[in-house]
Order: sequence, then C-alpha cells, then structure tokens
Amino acid sequence: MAATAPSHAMKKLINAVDDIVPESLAGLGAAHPDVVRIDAANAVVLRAGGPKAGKVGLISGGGSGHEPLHGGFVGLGMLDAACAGNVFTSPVPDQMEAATRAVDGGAGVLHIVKNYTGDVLNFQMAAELVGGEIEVASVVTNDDVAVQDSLYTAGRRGVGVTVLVEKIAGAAAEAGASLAAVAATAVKVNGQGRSMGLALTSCIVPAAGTPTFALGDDEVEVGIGIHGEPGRRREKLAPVDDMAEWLVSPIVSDLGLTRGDRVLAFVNGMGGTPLIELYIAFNSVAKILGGQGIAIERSLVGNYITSLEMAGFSVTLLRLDDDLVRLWDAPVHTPALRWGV
Amino acid sequence: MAATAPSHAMKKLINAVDDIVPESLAGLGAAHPDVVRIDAANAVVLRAGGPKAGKVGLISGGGSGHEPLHGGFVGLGMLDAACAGNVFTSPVPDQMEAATRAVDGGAGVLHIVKNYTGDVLNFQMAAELVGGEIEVASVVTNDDVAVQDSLYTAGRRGVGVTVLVEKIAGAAAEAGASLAAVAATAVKVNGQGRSMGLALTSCIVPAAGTPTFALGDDEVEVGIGIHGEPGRRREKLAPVDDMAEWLVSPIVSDLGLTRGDRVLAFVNGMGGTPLIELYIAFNSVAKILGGQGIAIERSLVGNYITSLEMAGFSVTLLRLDDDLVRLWDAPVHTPALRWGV
Amino acid sequence: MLEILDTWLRTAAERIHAEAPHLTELDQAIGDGDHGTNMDRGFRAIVATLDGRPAPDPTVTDQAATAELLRLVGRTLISTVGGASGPLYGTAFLRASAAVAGLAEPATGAAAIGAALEAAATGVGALGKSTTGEKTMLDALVPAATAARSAIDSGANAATVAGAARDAAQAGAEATIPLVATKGRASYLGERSIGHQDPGATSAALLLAALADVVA
Amino acid sequence: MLEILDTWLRTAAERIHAEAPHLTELDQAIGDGDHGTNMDRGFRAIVATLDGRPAPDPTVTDQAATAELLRLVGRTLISTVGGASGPLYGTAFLRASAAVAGLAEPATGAAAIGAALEAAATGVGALGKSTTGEKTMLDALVPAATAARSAIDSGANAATVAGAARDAAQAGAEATIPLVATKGRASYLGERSIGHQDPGATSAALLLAALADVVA
Ligand SMILES: Nc1ncnc2c1ncn2[C@@H]1O[C@H](COP(=O)(O)OP(=O)(O)O)[C@@H](O)[C@H]1O
Ligand SMILES: Nc1ncnc2c1ncn2[C@@H]1O[C@H](COP(=O)(O)OP(=O)(O)O)[C@@H](O)[C@H]1O
Ligand SMILES: [Mg+2]
Ligand SMILES: [Mg+2]
Ligand SMILES: [Mg+2]
Ligand SMILES: [Mg+2]
Repeated sequence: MAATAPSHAMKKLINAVDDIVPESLAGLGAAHPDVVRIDAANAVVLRAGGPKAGKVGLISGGGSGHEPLHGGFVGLGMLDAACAGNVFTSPVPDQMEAATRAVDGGAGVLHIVKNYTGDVLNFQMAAELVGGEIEVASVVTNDDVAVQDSLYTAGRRGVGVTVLVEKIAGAAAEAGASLAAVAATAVKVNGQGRSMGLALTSCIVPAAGTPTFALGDDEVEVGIGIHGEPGRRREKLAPVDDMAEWLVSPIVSDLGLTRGDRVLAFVNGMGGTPLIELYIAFNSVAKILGGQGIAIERSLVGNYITSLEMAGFSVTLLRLDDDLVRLWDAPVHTPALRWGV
Repeated sequence: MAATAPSHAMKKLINAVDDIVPESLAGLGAAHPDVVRIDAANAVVLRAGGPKAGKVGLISGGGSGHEPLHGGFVGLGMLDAACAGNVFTSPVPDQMEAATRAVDGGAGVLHIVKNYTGDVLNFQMAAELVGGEIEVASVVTNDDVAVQDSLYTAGRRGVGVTVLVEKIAGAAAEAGASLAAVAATAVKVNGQGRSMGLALTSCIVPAAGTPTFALGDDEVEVGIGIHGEPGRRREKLAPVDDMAEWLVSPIVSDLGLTRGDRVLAFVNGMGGTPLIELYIAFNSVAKILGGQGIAIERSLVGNYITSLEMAGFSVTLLRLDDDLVRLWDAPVHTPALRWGV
Repeated sequence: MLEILDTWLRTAAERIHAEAPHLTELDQAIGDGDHGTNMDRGFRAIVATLDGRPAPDPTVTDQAATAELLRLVGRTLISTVGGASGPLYGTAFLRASAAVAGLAEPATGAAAIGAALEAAATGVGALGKSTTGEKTMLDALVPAATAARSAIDSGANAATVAGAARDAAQAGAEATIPLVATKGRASYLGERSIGHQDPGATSAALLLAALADVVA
Repeated sequence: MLEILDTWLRTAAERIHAEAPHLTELDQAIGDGDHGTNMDRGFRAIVATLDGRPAPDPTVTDQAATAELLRLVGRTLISTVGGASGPLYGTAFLRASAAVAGLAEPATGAAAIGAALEAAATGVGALGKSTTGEKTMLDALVPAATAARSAIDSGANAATVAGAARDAAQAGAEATIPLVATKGRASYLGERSIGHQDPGATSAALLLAALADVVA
C-alpha cells in the first residue's frame, strides 16, 4: 500500500462548486449561532444581536477561500459584518452596501479593505452607494513587503496585518472610539505591520479545478499573496530556519526594527499546513528575532488568513506600544479568535 | 504556469526530521509562555505555574502529529501535562512518569489514554513506576465506530472524543472534583461519545518520507484513525452531504440517538483541510441531525486532532446532559481552546 | 439598435461561457484563476436580465431604450461579477450608456458604437487609474475605440466599424503578451508577467469579436 | 556469554539500521509507518549504552553479568522505543534477563538461549494479551522458542540452537502474510491486513538471524 500514484486532483469537502460559499456560511452560522447570524441573500456574516447603538460599525470582506478571514472574525470586539465574495473574487458593492446599512449604529461605519484592485473598487462603489446617508471611512491594508510599492504595481497587497487591524480597530470601536479614532487606529496598525509569505504547494480554485501554479518537488514559491497567485521568485526548499529568515529579514528592515523594539509576531498558515509545522516555524521566527534583541510580546500562531488548502506560511510583525497591547488584549469573541470573555 | 507536474514529495516546514518534535514544542512554549512551560528533556508540555495543590492532575499524551492534541490542550480547565512521543509513536513510560510527578498536587493524577496498544502499554508501565507513591487512575478512550470492538481487533481506537474528555474532565478537576469523580466524568464522556473519520489524502510520516497509503484521484479512505493508517474501506469521492452521512449514520445508531436527544457536534479536520470545507461539512452534519430531530446544543469545528497534513475530516457526537453542558461551558485557557477567561 | 444590443449580449454570453476555461487559465498564469468564472457569472446574469425584461416601452425611442439597457447591463455586471473586472466592465457599460444617450437622435449604429467604445475606454481608465501598455483590458479597449473612430471618420458603416474594433482589440490583446503588468493582480509578478496574454484584454477582444459578428 | 551478547546486540543494531526502511515500509502497509524508526532508535540507544558501560565487575559471574546486561537492554528499549514494540520488546528482554539469572550456574549457551527465548515469548504474550496466529511478533518468537527447545532436547549446541530459532522465526514471520491481524494497529484493517508480512515478526526474525550469525 506504499504510495505510487501521485495526484493533484481536486478533492474537497464540497457538494457543488456553486454551493461552496453559501454552504460554508450556513455552516459557520449553524456552528456559532451565539456569535454570528448569516444574511444568506447577501452572503454577509453579521454579528448576532444586530448593530450596537453609538458604536462605530466595522465591516470587511473579500473573496472567500481565506477562512477564517473575514467571517470568522465577526463578533464582539472585532467585526460587525463580513461580506463573502466567491472564492478569491471580491464581493460586489451590493453586499457591502447591505452590510454597511445593517451594522450602522449611528456612529458611522469603517470599511477595512485589503489592497487589491477588485476589493478597492468594489468597496469604493459601495461607499458611494451609501454616501450622504451613512458616514463611511475606509482603511486599505497594504502590508505585503513582497510587493514593491511603486508606480509599477497595484501597490502592496493587504495580507496578514488585516487580521490585526480587525482585532485592534475592533477593540477601539468596542471601547467607544469615534469613527475618526477607529480609522486612525486601523491606519496605525497597518502602518506598523508588515508581512511576507511563501508557499510549499499551490491551491486549487474550485471553479478552475486545477492548481493555480505548478511547483517542483523541491521548490517553494516565495512572496505569494493569498489568492494562490504565484509569488515573486522561486527557491529551492530549505530548512525552515532559512525560509523564516527569507520572510523575517525584509519585514524587519522595512519596519526598521532594532534591538529593544517590541513586536507582535504572527505566524500564519496558508490553510494546508498543520500546527506542528507552524509551531516549528514560530520557533524559527522567535530564534531570529531573539538574536536581534527584538522582543516578542504577543503572538498568534495558526491558520487565520489562508489560501484554500495551500501549504505554506506567512510571517507578520507588528510594532507594539502600550496602546496596541491593551487593544490586542481586550476581550474578543468571534468564531476564530476568543479571549477575555 | 498551469500545473503539469504533480507530486507527493515531502514538503514540510522543518529543519531536520529528528528536530520536529523538540522544535515544535519549543515553538509552542515560545508562543504561549503565559499558558504552558516546556520540559524539553522529557518532551512534556506542562501547565505554567506548576501543580495546583489539592487539584487532581490530568495528563495525556501520545505520538506527535495530532496537534493541537495534546500539548495545545494544556492549561486552565483542561490538561496539566501532555507527553509528546515521536510522530505517531507513543511516548515512553519515563515521560509519563515525569509528567505524573510534575503535576501531582496531592489529589492524584488521571491518565487519559487513547486506545492504541502502544499508548496503553506505555501508560500502564508508567502507572506501575509511580505506583504506591502517587494515586493514578487511567481512562482509556475508545470512540471510533469504524473499528469493531471485538475479539478480533485491539478494540476501538481513541479519536475525537479524547478532546472532549480532556475538556470536560479538565473542567471537573478544576472545579475540585476528586480523582474518582474526575475519572468517572471521563468515563461518562467516553461512553456517550462516538466518532468516525475519512481521508481525502494520506499523510507523510517524516521519518518514512513517503505517503503511508496511496489513494486514487477519486478515492477516499473511510474509517481511518489518526495515524495515517489505512481505513476500513475505500469509496469513490462523493458530495460531502453523502460523506457526512457515511460518518454520522454509524455514530447515531451506535449511540442510539433519537429525536429530541441533545448533542455536541464536533467536526474535526485531519490537518490539511481548510476551515471553508470544514464548515461545509458541519453544515452537512447539521442538516442530517436536524432531519432526525437531534438537537445540536454545542459545537466545535476545526483542526483539533489531526494526522499531520492529511486532508479529510471526522465527526464526533457526544450525547449531552445539563452536567456535561455546564462542564463544557466552564472556562478554559489553553493554546488551542479558550473561552470564559 | 436595441435588438442588435440584445443579440450581441446573448451571443457574447455564449462565447464567454465557451471561453471561460481559457480565460481562467490565462488568469491562473498571472492572476488568481477566476476571470472566466467571473465573466461567465456576469453574462449569465445579463441573459437572465434580458429574459426577464418587460417588452420595450413604445413611447421610448430605440436609442433611449438602448442606452437604458446598457445601463442595466452595467449595473448587473457591478452587482454580480465582483473582482476587478466587475466594477471596470460595469463602469464601461454605464459610461457607454451615457454616451449613447447623449448622441443626437437618431444616431447611426456606427456613431453609437464609436461613442460607446470611447466612453467605455475612458471610464475604465479613470476608475482603474490605468492607461494602455499596463497589460490590462485597456490594451484591447483603447485600440478598439481608436480604430472605430478612424473607421467612422472615413465614413464606414456599423459593420465595418465593428470589424475594425474587433481587429484592433484582438491585436491589442495579443500585444499584451510581451508586456510587464503594472496594474491589477498581475503587477505583483513584475517581470514574471511577461509572456502571458492578459485575461481582461482577452475577454474584451472576445466581446468585440461577438459584436462584429452580430453587426455584420 | 556476555561477550556474545554484546556482539549480538551490536550486530543486531547494524542490521536493524540497514533494514529500518524495509520495516517501516511493512508498517506503512498495515500500521502507521514507524516500526523501522522505532527499532532503530532503540538499538542505537542500546549501542550507546554498551559503549558507555563500565568494564565488567570481575566479582560477578559471566552469567549474572549477562542477565544484568539483558535487563539494561530491556529498560533501554522501554525508555526509548515507545509505540507498541517498545514495551513488548523491552519486556521480552526483562523476562529473558530473569530467565538467564534463574538458570543454575554455569548454564550452557544453548540453555541460556532456550530459556531466554521462552521467557521472552511468554512475557510478550502476557503483556500484549496475545498469542500466535494474531499476526504479531509472537508468530516469530513462539516458533523460535519452540524450535530452540527441541534442538536443546536433542542435545544441540548453542550454534545449532540459534540456527533452529532463526529458521523458525523466519518461517513464522513469512507465515504472517496470509493472516488476518487481530492485535495491534493492523487489526483495525480486518481482512485488509491479509497479504502483508507483520513488521514486528519481521524485526524479531531479523534479531534472531543476527544471533545465529554471531553464535555460529
Ligand atoms: N487598474 C486596472 N485597469 C484596467 N483593467 C484592470 C485593472 N486591474 C485589473 N484589470 C483587468 O482585470 C482583469 C482581471 O479580472 P478578474 O480576474 O476578473 O479580477 P481579479 O483580478 O480581481 O481576480 C485583468 O486581466 C485586467 O485586464
Ligand atoms: N498485542 C500485541 N502482542 C504482540 N505484538 C504486538 C501486539 N501489538 C502490536 N504488536 C507488534 O508490534 C508491531 C508494531 O510495532 P510499532 O510499529 O513499533 O508500534 P506501533 O504499532 O505502536 O506503531 C506489530 O507489527 C506487532 O508485531
Ligand atoms: Mg479574483
Ligand atoms: Mg506508532
Ligand atoms: Mg482574477
Ligand atoms: Mg507502527
């Protein structure tokens, strides 16, 4: 029974390709009825209990396939709603409009948008649709150091830091901050956080049915985003200590981190990499940072912003200060992150 | 860049095969210093803060490769220690002895043992090693309905219910129950819970370097355990609604669940299956149970007891009563499960 | 005009459906492998809209009804496609609608095609902050609009104008192959985007080929 | 006796190391793919123990020293192998130690081998709640012990006894192929375990082949 027949066939726990998003949302709602409510018609995950009067509403959204992002982060102390697009496809303005109206508690709504052309354009249109009626602010996350932020790209992608923005801005909103203040917090987190990721395998977009890219047995794709898109370069598979270095170095230099700085270290799995490996990767990251005298004050390890079943990991570092630590530690109760409550 | 070169090569985030377990433990410790402490010499994960005087100590352990089980379940309201064996290999009695001595708070120690010959024999030897000095009780979990519990097998395997036993018995211990009472709770949970799983892919034991079994592009292995061992039978890949039925039916009939019964439904990923699919699977399970009038009162969805990077899922149902609900809801603070604190 | 628009949209929907795997394959190479699925979803929605539409109001001119349908198509694409292409193609149709509505009545088919294409290209560039040479749908749309205008200026009829637009779009789409993408998802690849045809430019060329066939 | 035991253990460690991939492969088929790794880890630990052992105490008899080393080997296996085979092989050596210690001094090599094998097989069966025909290491150990006893009864020397044990173990290991496993991990497979040789029986045969070579 030793293996002989390798394969990259699509094998997923699904009924039909078109049912993936609605059924996954239905499952999320059925598993966490105390936390979320599903607006199936709009493919929007809403915080159970409806909008909180006087609280700034936080919404995010994007293509599906990144679970638990964003629907798994709806709940107390984080998002008020998440719009689910098709797999790797930005949701449409109608969804965002519906979500914005649903979460408005009179204090305005913050749109947290990952920097991809599709997400940005659709959220922009949604903001226009509710303009004048509901005060909307938008914060675009763009933390991926693998992409040059230049005239020659669509700008850095929004990746891991988005999770941290949702948590920390969510805590600020829960504490009663104004729309301007919540937006400022989100901008600060985005500004102080950077990420980079790599893939050991591709993933299969269900509607496509085949892997998005092909990797040799000994190759890794470095500088990937979260949509299965190929990365910036290809390298030979290496010990994880080295691979962690490929990711941590550009982040540390981009953030200008130096001895004595305090960070939150977030080692994120791409969906198909199990925890045993993610903790090994975290160990590598901790060794590298420790060697440079950078203090890990908070950490997060797990599959939080994924690319379907892709194997691989990303590292996000967020420069901390007392304010951010306090907001990070504040209670959160969502399907995917929970503490203090 | 469309895929052409399929492969089942071993691609893992590791440095060297022999470093996997120690480095993963080190990473766990580095990521959660507030919750756990690593005894590296014995490959034991200990609850931070040491034994609680007067509290029954709970220890478990087993081969590695099932993360977050067991090390990720060490902490308040759950385990006091977890012994990590090599990948898919039971730890040795010396580790269990060390763990038992480390967690003894004077009220005795419960060993939670998954029913595999290796685990049972090693824990048995460990209990003998501390016999007379520390009061030890052992509870063996054996919830896998895929295996006939007969003279012709080593008995049913301990799988998903182990997580629930650790949580619920842990809550009982935290609440001050005696060793006999904690053991009785563990026995009750094991008796009221059943599981079954299936694999979409095999996994690669690092020391072996090749997949444990080969599956065709359209095949699933039904009735697997958690060690990459082949299952009871092979089926054609089917819609997840059908696959969920293959797992739920035998459990429901084995537990004798009928209309009006209350359950905890646990949909567990085998390690390589992402949340988007696990929630779809949960949706299938919820539909099946709903159709039979069985009420899901609590749920758990995620990768909690895994087989390295294997793709697939298992279903565990636990018959609930008010006592079990109360213990399930009690505060827990471990790397992998946390609420109420 | 309205009838031709209806026929074109249905023909385009069939072509898009047939070519969806190819569009997705192109998007797998330099994007995220969903362009075919996205466009197919949008055009299926358009056909559903066409099927569900009440009979044209006899008090409304053909040109106004055409403009109104173009607007409906734009809104449908925005509401169903998602991704980058949804707002971009949606805006293209919204702008085309305004352009057709703005022409002195009764406009010729050639004039309508020319005005619609120019407005569409301008609208996409404005929303996408993009221009030609960036390896996007604009590399098909802009040459198509230019070729249509030249044909009109030399007195061509609708069929000839549509043919010129089709040829220019096709050439423009193929010419994206050696380009480095600097907009959209493909820009993340930098130099690695060279050697692949842009999916959005390809779908644009496909739409214009359908138009030329329908108008012919 | 002590010297032969030392040589045997080192030879066995080399053979186990060389055969580890094969043992693991057998375990992949009907178990969890770690038997080779487990045994190799245990026997490397044994060699380390041998290397680190102080010179034999001259006041202790060869037989007693042999028994003591067998005990140390048993403890080492229990402390390093894990899985099912760790406690089982460890117990086999602990029981062999007691058997050798219990023989009237000075026992012959043949008698020691015979007594050790019988005690080992009995110990494994007792701990594993298993017997022959269940597709386990007992299917090699029990026939080996029986064959050794017969050879001893017919007056054979140590080399012949070890040879008989080797042959019986080898035949027993091969005879596990058609069996349905009813103990250990392979039992989960039921009928699907048919057609595969048991890894534990294979490693047992391997150890006895090394013994025969060393004693010869
Ligand atoms: N800024 C832009 N301007 C014009 N066209 C663009 C721009 N960004 C992307 N595109 C077009 O969109 C196409 C991709 O569409 P699609 O795959 O449906 O969306 P997404 O990139 O969000 O997955 C690209 O091939 C390109 O032609
Ligand atoms: N109850 C038992 N009695 C005797 N031998 C057993 C028993 N259970 C398992 N074995 C032996 O142990 C071998 C497996 O050892 P190993 O792979 O190292 O441990 P594990 O099964 O825990 O992974 C089997 O091939 C079989 O020979
Ligand atoms: Mg997309
Ligand atoms: Mg094992
Ligand atoms: Mg795309
Ligand atoms: Mg084994």
